Amino acid sequence: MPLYKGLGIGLGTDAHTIVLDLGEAYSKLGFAGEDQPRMVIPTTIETIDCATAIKFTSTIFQVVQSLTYSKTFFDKVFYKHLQVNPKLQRVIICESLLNPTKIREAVATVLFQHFEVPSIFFAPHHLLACFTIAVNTALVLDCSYRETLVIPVIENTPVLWGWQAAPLGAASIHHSIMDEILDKGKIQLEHNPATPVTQRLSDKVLEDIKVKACFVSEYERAKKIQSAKWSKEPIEEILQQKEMVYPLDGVTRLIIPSSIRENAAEVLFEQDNDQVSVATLVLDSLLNCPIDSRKELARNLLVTGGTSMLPGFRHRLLFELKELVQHEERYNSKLSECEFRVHNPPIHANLVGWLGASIFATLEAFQRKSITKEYFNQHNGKLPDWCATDITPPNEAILPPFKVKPRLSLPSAGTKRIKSESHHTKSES
Amino acid sequence: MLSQRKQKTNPNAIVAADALVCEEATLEGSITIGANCVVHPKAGIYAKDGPIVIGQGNIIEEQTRIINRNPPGVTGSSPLIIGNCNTFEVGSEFEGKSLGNNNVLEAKARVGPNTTLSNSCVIGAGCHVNTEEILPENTIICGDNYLRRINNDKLPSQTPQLDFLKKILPNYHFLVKPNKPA
Amino acid sequence: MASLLQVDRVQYVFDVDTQDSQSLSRLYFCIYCLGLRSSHNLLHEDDSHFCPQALDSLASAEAVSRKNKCSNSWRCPACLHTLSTRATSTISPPTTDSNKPTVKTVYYQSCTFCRWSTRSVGIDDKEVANDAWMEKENPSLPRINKLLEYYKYLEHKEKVEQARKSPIKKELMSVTMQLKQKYTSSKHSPGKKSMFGDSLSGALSSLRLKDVSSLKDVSIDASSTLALDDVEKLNTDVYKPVQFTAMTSTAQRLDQPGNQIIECSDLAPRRSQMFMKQSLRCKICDHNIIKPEYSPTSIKFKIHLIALNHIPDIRISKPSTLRAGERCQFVLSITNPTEHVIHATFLPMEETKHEINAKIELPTCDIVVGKFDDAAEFVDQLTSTNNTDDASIIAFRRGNKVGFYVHCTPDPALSPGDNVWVGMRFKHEHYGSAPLALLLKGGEVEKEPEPNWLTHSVFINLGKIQSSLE
Amino acid sequence: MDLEEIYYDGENYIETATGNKVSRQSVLCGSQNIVLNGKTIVQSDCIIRGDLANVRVGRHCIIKSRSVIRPPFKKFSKGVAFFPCVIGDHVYIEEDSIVNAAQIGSYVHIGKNCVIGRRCVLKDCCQIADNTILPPETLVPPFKLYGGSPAVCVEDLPECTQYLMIDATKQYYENFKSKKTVIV
Repeated sequence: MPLYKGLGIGLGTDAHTIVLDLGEAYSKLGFAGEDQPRMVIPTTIETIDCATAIKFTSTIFQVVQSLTYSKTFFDKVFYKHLQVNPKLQRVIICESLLNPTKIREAVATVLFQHFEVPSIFFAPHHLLACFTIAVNTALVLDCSYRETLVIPVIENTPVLWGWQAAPLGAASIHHSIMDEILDKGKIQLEHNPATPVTQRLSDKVLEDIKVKACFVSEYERAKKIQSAKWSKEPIEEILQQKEMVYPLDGVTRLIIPSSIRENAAEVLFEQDNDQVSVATLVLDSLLNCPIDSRKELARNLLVTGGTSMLPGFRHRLLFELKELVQHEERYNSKLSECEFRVHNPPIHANLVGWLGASIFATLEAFQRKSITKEYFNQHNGKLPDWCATDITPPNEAILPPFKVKPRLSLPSAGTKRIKSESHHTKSES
Repeated sequence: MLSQRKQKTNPNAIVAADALVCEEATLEGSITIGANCVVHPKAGIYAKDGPIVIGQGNIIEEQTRIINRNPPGVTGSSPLIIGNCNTFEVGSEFEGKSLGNNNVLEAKARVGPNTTLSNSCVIGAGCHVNTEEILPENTIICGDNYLRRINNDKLPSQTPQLDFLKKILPNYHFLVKPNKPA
Repeated sequence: MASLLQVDRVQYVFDVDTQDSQSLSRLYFCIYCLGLRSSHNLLHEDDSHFCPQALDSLASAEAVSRKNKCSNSWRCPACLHTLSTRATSTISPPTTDSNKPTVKTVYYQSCTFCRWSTRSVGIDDKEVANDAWMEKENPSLPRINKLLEYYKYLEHKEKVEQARKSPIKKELMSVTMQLKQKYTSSKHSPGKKSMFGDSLSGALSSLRLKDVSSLKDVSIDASSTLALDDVEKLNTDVYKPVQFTAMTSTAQRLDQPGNQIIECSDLAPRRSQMFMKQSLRCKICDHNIIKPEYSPTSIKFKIHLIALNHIPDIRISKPSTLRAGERCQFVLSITNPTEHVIHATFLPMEETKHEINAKIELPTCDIVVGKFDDAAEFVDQLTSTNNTDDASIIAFRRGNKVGFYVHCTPDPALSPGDNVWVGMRFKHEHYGSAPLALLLKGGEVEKEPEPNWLTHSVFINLGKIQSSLE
Repeated sequence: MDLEEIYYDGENYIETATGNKVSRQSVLCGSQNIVLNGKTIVQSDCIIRGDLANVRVGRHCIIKSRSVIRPPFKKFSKGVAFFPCVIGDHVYIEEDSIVNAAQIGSYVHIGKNCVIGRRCVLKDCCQIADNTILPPETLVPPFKLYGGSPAVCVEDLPECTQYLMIDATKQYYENFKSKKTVIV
């Protein structure tokens, strides 16, 4: 065994490349070439008193003393969960294309300087997702914790000018559950009469109610719910139960209306003031794409992200797309010929990005294109990015070289970048 | 140890003939203990505002507190009735309305006055339950998050433990004399 | 223990640049480069793995091949605690061979915490206790394996095509690539036992340049797409009342990422995760600082370079009431763990990033601290007072421990409840590292070791400011 | 920080020849089956169930108020049997904890209000955080801190745990003084 092990490392095989997908809510950890992550853990760090958990990536990342927190987090990832010696492991990190460079550089700094990993590869989620379905053109929708992001991938290249994003995700569903509980729910402590809920519930409780009870209604039904919401007229009951009793702990119980079950996810599909829903994101993204690829993209819809795992999500999405194209003028003229079909990836939607990274990391292209520690140090802790023109990426590009040359140096990159940042500030507020 | 011998036997306690009640247990108020029960030393049964009737084959371990007490503002003397073959583990506390059969209160579990346990329920170690409800049969509540499960298995029988305890405890403890014909 | 003695209140700086500090109990001392080390600035190495329930140890290579999972310990899918194997005997009905019913011992897994069991979800009892249960497999495993194969093939094909175009590179590239191909691909075929042999023969055979035509063609059907009518509509069951106890939580779902079971009745056990034992290595001199040895009584354990065995331990011996702006007296103690008498000199703190909010007056003279004596444990230590001590400095002496007075004045600006931090440095001679280092290398011990002088920066949390009313 | 001195009422404690200090308010059932190996402190309202099976407690242990040490039982096809409970040296058990363990190693610290389930095995140099529920038959490896319900490994303990535990338990014993001796 030791002989084999030594030989393996000596030859630089990808034997145990670490595959990380650091989500806003959950992080998926595992190894390249495996069919599922070893662990899916909340992206939090627990303090010694094991009481509080601190959110760590993405938007909040810049605010916190990111280095200390991410050290603690990666300590847990490498030593507790994956049980590896990071000095010997290549790392691939699946990330959103809109991930701010600062976050990426902070992660790279911790991994290179503190854990001394030999190389890192940052790969865009939407491109990786295509590896799981073996197509090279797809319209990828990622419905994650904080936002929904649609990016078309044409011939293995993410088409950045086609991106569409909106702050619709698990957080917005939790929010709407909370609103309805504040509005109609009651809380009962011991034998006291049930009283209206005044305090916000923890995200953990809201998530639990969501996964155990909520679903996405069918289109026709949803239209009734949405109109009833404005007219305040009651609609016919479809649920066989008026209210649900959810025990919060041993002494308090939550009494919540069952309507929450169908109402909660509507926030993703009802168009807000800007007329944006998960479905319009898909269509708007298509409109931004070259005309000759629209039909193919529409036929290759790939839905990823944990939030899309709600029962009925994909059915509703397709129905919405069909209806919008038929009835909304802005889409009707340009997309009427598109037929929408959705892919069935080989793994649960929340793991699609991870699996794509796991497949990609077994390829040799991954090793060639990875950023090495030396490269990172030479460039003073900067990473190649489509807007960092002063750095040449290792081996000219960071995307896999299948058939088509990657087109990363986009002419309009600068403006896109600004737009994406302004979007982020908008979604936070 | 002799100092604890001076405790007077409670005249209101009715102990069935083959129940085994250690004298170092505290019995306060009107209490009936059914056949084949074992009450360990330093267990406490307090019938403050009404009688406590304990069925057959229950195990009541040390530091357990079984209390019949009226909540503030309530008067009356309704009895607390405990069924058969329940186990009260070390340091558990039961102040509930009633208890069916085959329930287990694990160590340091607490059931408050608002909760009724049906049958074959388990309140996990350290859990404090006091919701206004009747727990359905086979409910299990345990852990930091008050995980609730419905158990499909039958809970193991306590009879072998009872037999063992009844054999061994008389060798070490003074017992309350049974005062009820079998 | 750490919390009993509140050792965290005295922090030693282990990194001069960042001023990072930790309790001495958490630190190590590198006897080769004479510096304090913490797990934050040491190199972690994977030494071995062990099962937390059975405590059997596995070499790391083997653990890797088993995906860090214990062989015989399973985890409850409901509460994620470890399952226990239960034996029970059943009477099987008489078979045709014999008329008597036979008594068999069968095993099942049961959770001692939430009482979940393999029986409760209809998993059959097993006739052997070990290796009888199976983890639920990812239902898409064949499809994913096919994908992996497909992309390998694609890359391979592209490589060969490229090599054709550039004939000079051709041979070299192909050889190295094929080597890699062999090693990596062997991982994906779980049937192969002797990986080493396979890889070697594979490497040899691949020295010949393969032709494109010899490539095994791997084709894959792109994933099936679903039109609106194909996508599953909501099952009408969703309109039934919700049973919160029958649905799994997110934690239960994510515990088995490949399956993500939705209803509790489908839960199945998963193998427990092993723990890793690490060894720590000094990044500067590359020496091993600590080797994991999980029996504190073993000899090997004792030569661990725990800082507490080499560096004098400073503690608060007698606290005092702290009030903002008021001078108060403390007793600190210093314990000498070495077998040499040491002289400790206290120095004021230099500029530091660490928050310091009180002035401290330290003893101006050296403090002599007696040596550690194994036998002293059995002698009454209380009587060993040294007459030459200045009673205004030395509070007490007990063997290798000396208590001394310090005075401190918290900043007047502090309010009740604020933590009071003081900083100081102290210098002491350090013997013994050289002989120990020699001994570890197998050399001879010199007679008179030369002392090295070490200086440490220490931060002490003296406690909280009391309200003036108390 | 060094431990402070604790003064107890001399009348309330019995000191044995080997230096054990046992509160008169504690209940030692079946005392003939209980062995305290010396310099062990058993405080008020503790219950040690020697009547169920043998209990052996090592040297320099501290069992604080209201804690219960109870040998665990196991079911067999023919009835049940209670197993001895063996506790090592320098073990510190805080208030209100229930110990049903089969075996506790040396240098172990059990926090307040814990439940150590039936037939648990706690190896040397481990710690159980306050309010922990350790389910029956759990094994706690050395140098781990377990906490929560059900208990999981929260963090690693320092390698010097042994020294700290010896120091703490010895200090506690030395500082646990009778009021009478102080006056004299």
